[in-house]
Amino acid sequence: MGQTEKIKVERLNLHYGTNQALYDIEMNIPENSICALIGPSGCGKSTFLRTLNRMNDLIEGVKITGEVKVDGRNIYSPDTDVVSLRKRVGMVFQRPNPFPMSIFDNVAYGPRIHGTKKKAVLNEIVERSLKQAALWDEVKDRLHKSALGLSGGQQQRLCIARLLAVEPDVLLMDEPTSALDPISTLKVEELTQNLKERYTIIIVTHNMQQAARISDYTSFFLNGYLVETDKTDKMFTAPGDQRTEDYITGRFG
Amino acid sequence: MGQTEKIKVERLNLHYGTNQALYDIEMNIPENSICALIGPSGCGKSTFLRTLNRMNDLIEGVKITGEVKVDGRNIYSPDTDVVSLRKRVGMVFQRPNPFPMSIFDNVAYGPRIHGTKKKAVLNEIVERSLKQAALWDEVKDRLHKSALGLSGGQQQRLCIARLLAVEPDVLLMDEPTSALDPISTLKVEELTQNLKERYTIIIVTHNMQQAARISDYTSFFLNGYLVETDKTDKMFTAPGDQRTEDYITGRFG
Amino acid sequence: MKLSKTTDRIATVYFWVMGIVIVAILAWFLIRILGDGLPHISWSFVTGKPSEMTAGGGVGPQLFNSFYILFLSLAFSLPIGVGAGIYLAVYAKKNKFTELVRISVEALSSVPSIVFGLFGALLFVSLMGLKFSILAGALTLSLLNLPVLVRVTEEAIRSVPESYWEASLALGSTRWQAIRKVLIPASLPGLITGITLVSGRALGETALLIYTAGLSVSRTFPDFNPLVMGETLALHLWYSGSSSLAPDAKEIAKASAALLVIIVLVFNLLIAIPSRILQKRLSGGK
Amino acid sequence: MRWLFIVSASLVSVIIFSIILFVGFQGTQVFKDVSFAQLFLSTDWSPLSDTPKFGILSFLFSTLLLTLLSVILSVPIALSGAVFMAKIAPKWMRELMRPAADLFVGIPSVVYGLIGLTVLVPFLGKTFGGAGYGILPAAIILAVMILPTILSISEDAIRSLPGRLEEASLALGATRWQTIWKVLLPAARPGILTAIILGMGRAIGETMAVFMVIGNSPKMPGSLLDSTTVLTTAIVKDMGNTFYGTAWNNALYMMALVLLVISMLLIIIIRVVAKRSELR
Amino acid sequence: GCGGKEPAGNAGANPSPSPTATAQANEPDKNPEISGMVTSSGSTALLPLVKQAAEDFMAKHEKVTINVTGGGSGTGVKNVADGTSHIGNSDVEADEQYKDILVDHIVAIAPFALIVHKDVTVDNLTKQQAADIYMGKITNWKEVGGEDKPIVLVHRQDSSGSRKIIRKLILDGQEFSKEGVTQDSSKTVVEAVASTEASIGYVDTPYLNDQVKALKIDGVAFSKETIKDGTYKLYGEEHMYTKGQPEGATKAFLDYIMSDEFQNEKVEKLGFLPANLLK
Ligand SMILES: Nc1ncnc2c1ncn2[C@@H]1O[C@H](COP(=O)(O)OP(=O)(O)OP(=O)(O)O)[C@@H](O)[C@H]1O
Ligand SMILES: Nc1ncnc2c1ncn2[C@@H]1O[C@H](COP(=O)(O)OP(=O)(O)OP(=O)(O)O)[C@@H](O)[C@H]1O
Ligand SMILES: [Mg+2]
Ligand SMILES: [Mg+2]
Ligand SMILES: O=P([O-])([O-])[O-]
Repeated sequence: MGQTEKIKVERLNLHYGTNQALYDIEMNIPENSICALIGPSGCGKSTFLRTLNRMNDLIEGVKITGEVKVDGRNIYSPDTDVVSLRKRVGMVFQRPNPFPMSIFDNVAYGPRIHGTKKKAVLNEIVERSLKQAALWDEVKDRLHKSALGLSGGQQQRLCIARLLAVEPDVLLMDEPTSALDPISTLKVEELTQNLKERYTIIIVTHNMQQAARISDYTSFFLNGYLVETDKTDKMFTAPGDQRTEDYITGRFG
Repeated sequence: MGQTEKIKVERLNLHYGTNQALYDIEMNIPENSICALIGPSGCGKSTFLRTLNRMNDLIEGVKITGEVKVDGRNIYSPDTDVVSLRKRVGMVFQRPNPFPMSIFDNVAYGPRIHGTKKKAVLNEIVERSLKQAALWDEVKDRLHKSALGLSGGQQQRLCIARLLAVEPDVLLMDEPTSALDPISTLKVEELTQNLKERYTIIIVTHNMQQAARISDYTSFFLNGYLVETDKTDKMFTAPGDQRTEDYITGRFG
Repeated sequence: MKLSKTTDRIATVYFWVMGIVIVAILAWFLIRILGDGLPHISWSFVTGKPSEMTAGGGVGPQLFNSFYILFLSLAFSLPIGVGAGIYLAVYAKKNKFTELVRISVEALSSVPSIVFGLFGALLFVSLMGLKFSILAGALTLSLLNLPVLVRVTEEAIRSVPESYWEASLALGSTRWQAIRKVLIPASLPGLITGITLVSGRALGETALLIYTAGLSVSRTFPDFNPLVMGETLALHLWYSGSSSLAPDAKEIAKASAALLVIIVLVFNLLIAIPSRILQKRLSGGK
Repeated sequence: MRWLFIVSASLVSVIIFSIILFVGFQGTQVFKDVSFAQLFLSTDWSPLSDTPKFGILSFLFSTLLLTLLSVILSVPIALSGAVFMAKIAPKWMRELMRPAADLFVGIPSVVYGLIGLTVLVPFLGKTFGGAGYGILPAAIILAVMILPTILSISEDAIRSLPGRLEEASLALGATRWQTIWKVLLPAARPGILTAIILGMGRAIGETMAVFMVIGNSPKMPGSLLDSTTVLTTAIVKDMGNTFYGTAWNNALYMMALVLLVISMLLIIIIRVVAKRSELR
Repeated sequence: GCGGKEPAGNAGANPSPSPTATAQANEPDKNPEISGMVTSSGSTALLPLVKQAAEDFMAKHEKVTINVTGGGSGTGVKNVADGTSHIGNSDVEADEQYKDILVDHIVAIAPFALIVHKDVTVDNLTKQQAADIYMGKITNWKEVGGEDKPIVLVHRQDSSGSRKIIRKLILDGQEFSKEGVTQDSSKTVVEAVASTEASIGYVDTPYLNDQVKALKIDGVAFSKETIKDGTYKLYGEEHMYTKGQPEGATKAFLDYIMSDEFQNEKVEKLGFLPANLLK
């Protein structure tokens, strides 16, 4: 497992207008590891995830203080290039959001905007990405049909494929498997295991088993606070905080 | 457990334009039971569910043959009142879809359109429904704020509350918990247990554990075919079909 | 990579320039119209009676007629326009009839107002015997409004997410209930924009009204009788600019133009404010 | 309830058909006096000569040219403005532009015409020589007139796109421009087309403003700054003063019919194009 | 407000000799309380005069409403023929097809003037020069003694009464040049001539103003006297048509327009000349 710190979060606070959604978050995420974010609905997991590639910039009225360092550089410093940040720190969303274009064009979108023009190269990227996302077999005959005709689960895998096509450093995944069946889920989980050799992955999940299965580190959020972060093994066997234990064992809500 | 047949499906075929999505489905669902529909992504679970209250009528180019009998009457016969059918056979969707109005108005929407005017009665219905959906505590102070301000999980529970408020006979749930955290999920699962005393519930889920935990019957779909239906106990211990076993144990995809 | 960033920067600058160009064009027109007209606007101009030969005529009755005709024309066109828009957005299956309606709407939207005027003159003024009257003008005007209202309604309703529609029907609502309680409220901001657009255009219409509403104003003011002639403000502006022999006709034309702009402005504000509040409420901002 | 909507929708069709019937009936009377070929293939319009000539080819040509030119002038600006308002402008600027655009739909065309006549025409005359009347000033005035319509409807279309599309694109490291160009504009295409159709409809049908600046000579324009006539102004200038039932008057109705047919053809063309691009 | 004077009804009912209403029912209508609605439509050039008359007349007769609208001479004649309005205003004679059913009332004389942009140095044109200019044979001001500038023609539309009169009186029935600019009302002609360098146009004299310069024709400037003595020949007649002989309020209204009171005061003030000037 990687030792270098890929992401370092310091005293991060976030307000939606007057509502504070994150309080003084501190977190380190080592390179080439998978970090799972767990916690009850509305606790701020998605919000936190979105601060890591500045997707919250898009929402009006969001105020952020503190630092998020990726590769040692604060992404909230004024000289940050948000676009290349987002290329390095890619994201899969809770709800599938394919573009209203063909399946092929969806996957080729990223490479194209980053300058890949050659048809052969694109073909290859699209095929590889779709295979990685365990979608290739289902769509290989309809690559040029609209992506909106896919089922929810297929759409989500398409979004993953689309992200993989730009080969980011860090993958942010917001419940990427919540719309997938177990088999696809399994494939995606396997995929994350393969990817972590090269990538750093942060994944939000509601599924304790999933967190336990795939992640190296787990962070538990509650009401906008980061209660604790630890090695996943430790977290699920001997959590340091009573609230974590209560949550993991399903004792409160 | 109820003995009378609540829903009886006969030789049901469904086409989206020229693509057939359901093939010769035959199924019986007894009253006051919970039936889980499982199967890989894109196998037709959602499609099937939507035939039970004719939600597929809304999609252009859908052709349906065969019969679906609710309480012994074919809902696809020409004299069916689709509106009152949908009041009796309610539905919760895969993606939360609250109306762009206040939380209160969302829940009161159903009772209102069905003729309940009295403020006091509405108040009571709203409170009861929100409590049943395990959402009351979180929203009781902001009932008159927009429902769109809720988190995904909260929104889905709101949709369940909204459905419960019209007190249908049959509840169709399309992965109602896929956006919920474990605690809310647990509550909704408990809720389904309570509800089945009065209601018949058909639930699509990707979660084998969930199917095993809450349902009386399980139906396994594959590529638009209903492979088998059986008592859940039996299904998960000694499935009749090899494909079912392979699927449940995660052996194929 | 570098290139795309440069492109982005250039694009941003370009969009800003375009935005500013548009604002500049609009502002230039506004300043010109208001600057020319405002000096002549006074209380007696706004409320007074027109005068043919002497200077100092007002536009009180014309102002009243403008609103009266607008009101009547909306009363006719709104139900039909919104109805047809809803039909297209909600009920219409892909069939010949729908296609026909759609093409009709588009065709109607490109009918020159002079043709409406001729048609209205034949149908309402002559055949229906309404003579030159406020009513004939309003009916003809509503034909002009219709296509825009249909399009805007359809567009507004279509932009409401499908899921609202599904949710409502799944609760056992009739289509009509879903439309009335969910779709229309959710599409109200769009609808209101459409109505403002239509109103603005209707207030400024001339060619069509010359043949239907006439160029006289009633002796009493305000006169709610829809069967009398009713010159509107825009008509008076046209008349002052092309035929009137009043010594201050030019000033009256300019002042009428400014007044019209002010009215449309006020109209926009009056409508825009509640619609903005509405939009906020719908989108979940507190 | 449903039938009420159907009745409303039918009514729209009934209205347009009555108009076409009315205009068509009156217009086809012209063939009693004038041959089809003379009407459509000749540019000689001399209604008062001893052997009256009713050739409308030049009006037809100028109408198409004027409409095209005004759309070409207006659409890029309007679309850029729409994108600007929907995605780039700070809130206050947007809140300013929106009502301003709506406001301009309400300015009577006579006012546009007057400004065109007293400002634009002399300016063009001075700059390019000649009198300054012609298709160019008319197109500029029309472009300004239809700008707010196209602007506000396209802005609505862009704005009403689900936010997840934008998110998805940005999260892939696309720049804002790439997101706009490759995702938002294509996704908003139906709405934008509507906007252009409506704008074009207004441009084809506009009379008063065009009248004052186009010159209205009944001949083919030699250049964009040469006096010429379009169908609407040809109709309006003589409709009120010619006697009902005369060949001249009927020819005017014929032009109205032609106008209707042209706009319908344009609409159909656009629909076909739109449908084809949607399939891709 | 509109303060109508009771006895004034007499003035309106006063039988005044109408020069052209051939079969005038001369029976004096003694009823002072006429009532009803009169609609008049047609020529835009005549509009101000009719509107003014309506304003005055309604002030005198509380119970009468006079509705006036434009639409053009052709529309006016059609409207009066098919009963849509009581009076049809026209600045040209009605078409043959209407001759039998309509009764003509000539209510005023409208002189015309050739006008030019203020910077044009020419002050006078012969009739022949004017004709050549408008037929496109002369295209530069220097050919008629002005500066070296191409002439911009400003026309009225083909169907306009003004244009017909110029065609008849200046061009002797020949064709206008197709070059130049066409405007659809006298006021916009003035507007166009004022804003277009080296332009020439023609308008009814009520619309003359100091933005433009009126030319002399064959050395004669327009005035009431030059028209009366026949040296200034550029004028037309304004017609108001009724379907059959006018009755009731319509008749009273037309009578008022023909009355000395209106003819002598208002008509001239508006820039027209009294109908009986040449009699
Ligand atoms: N755009 C927004 N504007 C205002 N408040 C927001 C916004 N998005 C989220 N919130 C609020 O911030 C809090 C955290 O929301 P967030 O979506 O991050 O929760 P979550 O842990 O991802 O929940 P879930 O598991 O349901 O997705 C919630 O209370 C939510 O209501
Ligand atoms: N509106 C539609 N038009 C055309 N095809 C559709 C439509 N909806 C679904 N399909 C197709 O029908 C098949 C069944 O889809 P369905 O949504 O029922 O699957 P599902 O089992 O619910 O999948 P998931 O678990 O991903 O939700 C899929 O192949 C899908 O692509
Ligand atoms: Mg979340
Ligand atoms: Mg599904
Ligand atoms: O009075 P006109 O016929 O020239 O408009």
